[in-house]
Amino acid sequence: MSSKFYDGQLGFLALVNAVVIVASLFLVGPKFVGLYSMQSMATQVSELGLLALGVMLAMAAGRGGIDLSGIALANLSGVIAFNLAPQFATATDAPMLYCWVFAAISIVVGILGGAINGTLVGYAGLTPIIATLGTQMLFTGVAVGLTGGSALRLGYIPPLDDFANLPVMGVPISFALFLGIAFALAIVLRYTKYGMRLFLLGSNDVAARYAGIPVRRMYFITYTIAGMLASVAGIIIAARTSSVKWDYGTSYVMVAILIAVMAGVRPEGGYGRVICVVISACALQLMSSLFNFMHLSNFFRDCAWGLLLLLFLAASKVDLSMYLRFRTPVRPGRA
Amino acid sequence: AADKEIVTVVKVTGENWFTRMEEGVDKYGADTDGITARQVGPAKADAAQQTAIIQDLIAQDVDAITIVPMDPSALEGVLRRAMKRGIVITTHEADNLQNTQVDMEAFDNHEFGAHFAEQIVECMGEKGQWTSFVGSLGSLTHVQWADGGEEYAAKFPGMELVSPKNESFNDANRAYEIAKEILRTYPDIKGFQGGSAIDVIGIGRAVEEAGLEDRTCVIGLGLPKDTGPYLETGAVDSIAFWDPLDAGYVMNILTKMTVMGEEIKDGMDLGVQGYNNVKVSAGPGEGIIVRGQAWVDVDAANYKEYPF
Amino acid sequence: MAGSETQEAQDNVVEFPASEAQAPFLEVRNLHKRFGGVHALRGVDMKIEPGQIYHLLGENGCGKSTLIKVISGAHPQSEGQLLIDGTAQQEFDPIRALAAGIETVYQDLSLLPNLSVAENIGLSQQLVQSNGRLFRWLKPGQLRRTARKALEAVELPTDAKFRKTEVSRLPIATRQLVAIARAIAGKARFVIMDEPTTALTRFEVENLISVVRKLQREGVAVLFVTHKLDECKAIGGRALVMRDGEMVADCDIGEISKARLGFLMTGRELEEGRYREARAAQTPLLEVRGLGRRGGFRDVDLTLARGEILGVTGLLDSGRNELAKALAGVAPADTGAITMAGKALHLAVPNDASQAGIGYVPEDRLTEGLFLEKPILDNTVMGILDRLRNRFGLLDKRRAVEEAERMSRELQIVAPDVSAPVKSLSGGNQQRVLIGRWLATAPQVLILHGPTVGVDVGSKDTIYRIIQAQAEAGMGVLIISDDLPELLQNCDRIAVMQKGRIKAVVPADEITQDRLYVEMGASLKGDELNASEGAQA
Amino acid sequence: MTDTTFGTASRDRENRFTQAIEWLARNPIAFPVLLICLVCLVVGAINPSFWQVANLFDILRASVVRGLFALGVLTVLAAGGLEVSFASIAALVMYSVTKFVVNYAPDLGILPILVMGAAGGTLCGMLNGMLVNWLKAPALIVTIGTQYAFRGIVLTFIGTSLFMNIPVSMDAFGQVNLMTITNSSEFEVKLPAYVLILVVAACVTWVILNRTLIGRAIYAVGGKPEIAERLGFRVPRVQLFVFSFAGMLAGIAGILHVSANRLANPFDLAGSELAVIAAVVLGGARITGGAGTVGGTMLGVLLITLVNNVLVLVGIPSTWQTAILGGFILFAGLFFTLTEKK
Ligand SMILES: Nc1ncnc2c1ncn2[C@@H]1O[C@H](COP(=O)(O)OP(=O)(O)OP(=O)(O)O)[C@@H](O)[C@H]1O
Ligand SMILES: Nc1ncnc2c1ncn2[C@@H]1O[C@H](COP(=O)(O)OP(=O)(O)OP(=O)(O)O)[C@@H](O)[C@H]1O
Ligand SMILES: [Mg+2]
Ligand SMILES: [Mg+2]
Repeated sequence: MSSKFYDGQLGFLALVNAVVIVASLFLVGPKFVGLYSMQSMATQVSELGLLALGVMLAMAAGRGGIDLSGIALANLSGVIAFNLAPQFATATDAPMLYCWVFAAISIVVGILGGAINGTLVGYAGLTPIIATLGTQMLFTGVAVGLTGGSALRLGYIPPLDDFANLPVMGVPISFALFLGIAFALAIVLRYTKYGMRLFLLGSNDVAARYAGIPVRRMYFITYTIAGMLASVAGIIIAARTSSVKWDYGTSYVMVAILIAVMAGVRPEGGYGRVICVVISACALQLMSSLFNFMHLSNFFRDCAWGLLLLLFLAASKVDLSMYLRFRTPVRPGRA
Repeated sequence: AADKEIVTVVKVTGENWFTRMEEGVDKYGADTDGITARQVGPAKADAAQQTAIIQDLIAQDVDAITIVPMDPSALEGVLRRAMKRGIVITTHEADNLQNTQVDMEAFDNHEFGAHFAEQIVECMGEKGQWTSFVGSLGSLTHVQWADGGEEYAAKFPGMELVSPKNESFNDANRAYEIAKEILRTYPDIKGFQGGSAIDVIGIGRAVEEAGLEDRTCVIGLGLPKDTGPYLETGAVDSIAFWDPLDAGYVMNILTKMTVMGEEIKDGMDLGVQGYNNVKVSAGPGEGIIVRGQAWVDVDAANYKEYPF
Repeated sequence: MAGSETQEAQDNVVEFPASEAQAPFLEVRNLHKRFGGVHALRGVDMKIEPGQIYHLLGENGCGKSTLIKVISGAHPQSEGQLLIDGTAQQEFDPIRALAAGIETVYQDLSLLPNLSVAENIGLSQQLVQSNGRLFRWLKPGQLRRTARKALEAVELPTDAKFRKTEVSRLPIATRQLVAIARAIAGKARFVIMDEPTTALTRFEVENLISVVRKLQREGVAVLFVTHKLDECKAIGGRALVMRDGEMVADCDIGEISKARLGFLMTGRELEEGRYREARAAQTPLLEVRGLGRRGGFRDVDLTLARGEILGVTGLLDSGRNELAKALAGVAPADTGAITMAGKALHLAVPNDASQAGIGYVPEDRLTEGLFLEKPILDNTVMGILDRLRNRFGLLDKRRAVEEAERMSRELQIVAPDVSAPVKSLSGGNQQRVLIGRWLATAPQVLILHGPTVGVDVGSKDTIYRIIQAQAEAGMGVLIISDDLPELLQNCDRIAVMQKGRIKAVVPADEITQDRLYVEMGASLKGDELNASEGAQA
Repeated sequence: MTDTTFGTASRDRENRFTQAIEWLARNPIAFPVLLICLVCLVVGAINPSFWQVANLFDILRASVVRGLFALGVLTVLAAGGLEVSFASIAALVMYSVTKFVVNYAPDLGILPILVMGAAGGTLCGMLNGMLVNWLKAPALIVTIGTQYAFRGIVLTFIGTSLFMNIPVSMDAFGQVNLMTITNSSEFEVKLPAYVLILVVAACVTWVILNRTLIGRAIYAVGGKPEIAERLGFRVPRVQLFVFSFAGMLAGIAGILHVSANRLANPFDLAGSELAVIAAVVLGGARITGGAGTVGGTMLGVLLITLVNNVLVLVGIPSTWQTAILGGFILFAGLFFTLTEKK
């Protein structure tokens, strides 16, 4: 709970963003930083960012924490919401109500799915990799089973479509929601008992138990929140594509981990900052879009992502803050 | 004036089918003054990645986007926004898509399916068990072929359709595994109708391994070079396809006409074999559907004439 | 490589037979070892002669284990020389140490839990034979023979079933014997045993000593690391005394008094450090009746009064550690009752204990107590987060910092500021942070499990002061420790455990260290032991 | 009187239960065996046509590539790491080697091709090993990175198009059969010879793990790396070895995949990672390292292949496969956690 807002990682990520934007001006021209282009990137970044936040939570909780089931749960929550929502409202008669019902069901599914992960990791004591690997297959499998493998169309539902794409005062609603959630999560992690205990737990789970932290409940809550974040991502994906399918964004598992590692979240647990994840997700989106603008092959992008992940792992071995710290307030004297 | 930029977005980059299509797109770009044409596509057949690419294209303010959708329903939203920004949208293999100005189909999909079934029925001697494959149930055209085939074969009481519309997910190995399963479950099966372009490869391999080349009839969409070895052994009896090169070329012709505001009329000749007398009908949305008669039948005798 | 060096060295022996100039088997000169900021060894000199028995003595954390880890190649030294048979060693590593005949039984036993007994005993030998190269066939015959011979020597079963048992399935005492068996399995010239008898019964200890005598007759040097002075005296040999990373004495153990040894080890008189008068028990606070846990302890009755410091001691397998963990809710008891100020407690998880006002400072500070990466701030205020809410229900960071600063002032924690990570502190300061965390929560009972393990002398004193001041203020304190001087200095009463039961509870001012050793069943002074057992019967 | 009898009986039962758990903890291989029996009995009861040699042949054939991958994953897992880049390595190696041979040495025999595949895989694996040593990050995260890098490399720089004209020797090798049975409905079922490669690889892995020093070192490092290091096992070398070995198996698997399918498609194999890890875990290897047997792993592979192949026979649509596998993994995870806690 170090009270400093600015740290080396944050500065580094901001720098990466700035470099990409400046580079884009030279490489593809000002169109890249135009309003529409920015809005388009903002709508794309939300779902990835939410999944990355889930990965960050799981990693920060330690004990080899990782959440491989995020995107599977996002898709599953969309699929189940699609199947159940018509029981309560029809899209043609009451589109607004339908959307709320859809969102509510998704989130309930997300929370339930997350709770399954949380129970397995917290109460049953499974290694997070095994638990989330199993649930990833389970969630995916159920989504495939329920849909027979094909996409389910929502059709054009104006409120849902607006949610995914409509900018309010220049900011797409889905992006604003992402920022709102990130902000709330940041507050929770920084200024609540849960948040502070989470990072302590991640840095040493044995000591956490000895110190009287309810370790099992902490894991349960953490994975449940991750599940909920995934379901919000699921809603955004459903809104953006007007359909739900079991295999949307299969590449997101890796990209979410990449974002988290880039954001300085330690895979061993105990450290991670929401703002860094948000900025890191933005950096990744900027690069991804820049590659598209530059007509670079998408395979090259995969390759670049892999190398970038390795690069950031290497960078975390070198103390970057030394070079990036503009000024560190050294408080005089001692306690 | 600056060149108009038409970008073709395909399901996935790298597959032979779309590599051939890219040749058509490039050829059109080279043939036509005032147009730059290029093709892009995701690294993985993933609807989300395709959407992301289209979104970035919209941000780039290209003049027109022509799309072979991975999953048409996933694109409605993004395409509507593109059209709102004045970008011309045309599509291929998506005659159910609402937010498009022109959808180009190489032929009537039901007729194409019926054409397969016709050959199968004849080859099987009008009786026995048969089955059909699709890339995925989400691939509308594949489903239409399967339906078209089913309707045609229903006219023959001896024909028994078993386990219809198996999904291969555009994966030859998966098609192979399913074909083996089917052979085991229905030992007397005689006919296979392929869906995606690689289904026949998988089915052909399963048939060949079981030593059933002569007893079975395998017919479906396929590319000559890929399917060649199985056509030789008779494991695959015949394939049909439309030339993706021509399709890419024609898609761009139609797109350019739309960009220039030219009217596309029923019975027009687009100057490409198979598209000399296109049929125009209203689509499910505002747009129109343009159909050619561009399929090509290929068997062991003539597959070498097509170098792709 | 290492083999040929040994060969050369043996040639030397032939050239200069039995002269004064003959190099000792092993010599270290001006050895330094630093772990980051920790200066664990500060210029150690030592000689080891063949056929001699050594006892390495010193307080907790003075660097004994570090020294033997350097000697056995597990850690590279930061500075200084290490000579074997007079030859300086370059790039010394475990393989070379083993090849030179240095065998070590580490404090943590260093057994591979998922391998079998036979493999644990015999693999090192094959590794040495291949000079550390791994692309070699396993020699099952050799493995079997080696294991059987070594197991026989320490009187463990030698049958195939036992040899194939995974080590993780063995009880701790058996593991210790397996570790010893490994050390004597090879062609050892120098066997090091880091506190080898903590988990052993008297019978096993005697057996071990006869093994050592046999080794000695074969010209093998043996070094014990131990805290049990009586045991050393019974065995005989030379005493090597360390203090704060330095070697302060090398003398015959028979000719030096225990008081003198104690002074050499600690640098102070033992009676120091009592800052308050022992007093008779008053209002009972924590009461334990018939407490038991399978495989740990049973029928434990204890009463801790307000303002009392109660010590609990015993051998490693006496159940003292398990009792501490049960009272902290870490490994709950399965029978018996615990009441706090008359109210029954159910302690299933540590959280229950802390809710009930029981604080627990665990034995292993680094892995069980502290969040090393995290600042002092988080480590100290984590227990009182509920008290630090502002009116929005969120954490008030400023007050948290104030609290932490107040605590570190009170406990005299030396650090630049409270945002310094705990891993950057010295052991004594780390321990004070940990104690401070619990003091902040104002617990009714504080359980201190080995409160000064690995803490330097100066810090010990401060910690004792803090503990005694808290007791003075009415807190009930329970110290679980095998550091007898520590118990004698701090406690009002001392409970001695043996084989899972409380054997005796004695007032601290009525007992001596010797007497305590006897009560624990650790002494080797046969007569006294028999006498006390007779008294029991 | 009744009370006491009851008491003893229940204690006996409890004892027997504890004993059963203990026994299973010592013999984790029983887990896949039980599940396989269960699946076979259920499927066989519902659809007797399950009991035919053809099915066995098919399952064996379909197990080969997955089995080779699983042996590699097992080795890495035993040493305490988790490797997910094997499918990308296989794709990279199979596609580049096949393309190279087709273009420059179309008449090359199968043996040199296999050697090239193995060598290429070993190189990639070695890279993994060095990165894991050097970056000191969890192997899972490192290999996620290399997974994408390898895949990106083959698709960006080597090619994307599927081709059928694979070298003659590879095609022929894929067609060599050990045994051909013509079954009741007059079609042939063949047991391909490349199944033998899996058998050989399994034996070699078994020998390495159980009969060599490096094998013991692998388990030692997987159990307690700090202690293994202190005892003289060189941890970096062990890591380098296991990743290289896994890479080599992946390379060979890639070549077999091309030979068996008679086409080279760089998009193949991606996405098969989870099923392989699932197989190893079902076979009783601990995800945290230090345990796992070749026998168990092979049974795990069989189990997965069985589930993939036979569900249609009992009328469960193949779309539910993934869900069932997920359920199995969670079941296995719970089961092993339970036995370990005892
Ligand atoms: N790996 C390490 N990293 C940092 N500090 C260490 C490490 N190992 C030992 N130390 C420190 O070095 C000092 C000497 O420790 P060592 O274990 O050698 O003590 P010891 O004399 O064996 O104590 P004990 O009697 O408790 O076993 C201690 O302060 C300890 O905390
Ligand atoms: N048990 C221990 N664990 C880790 N490091 C230790 C330990 N004991 C001492 N050290 C380290 O050794 C160094 C020197 O130890 P010393 O005992 O002189 O400590 P110090 O700085 O005087 O502080 P204090 O008196 O509070 O221990 C210290 O800087 C400290 O970091
Ligand atoms: Mg035929
Ligand atoms: Mg020690």
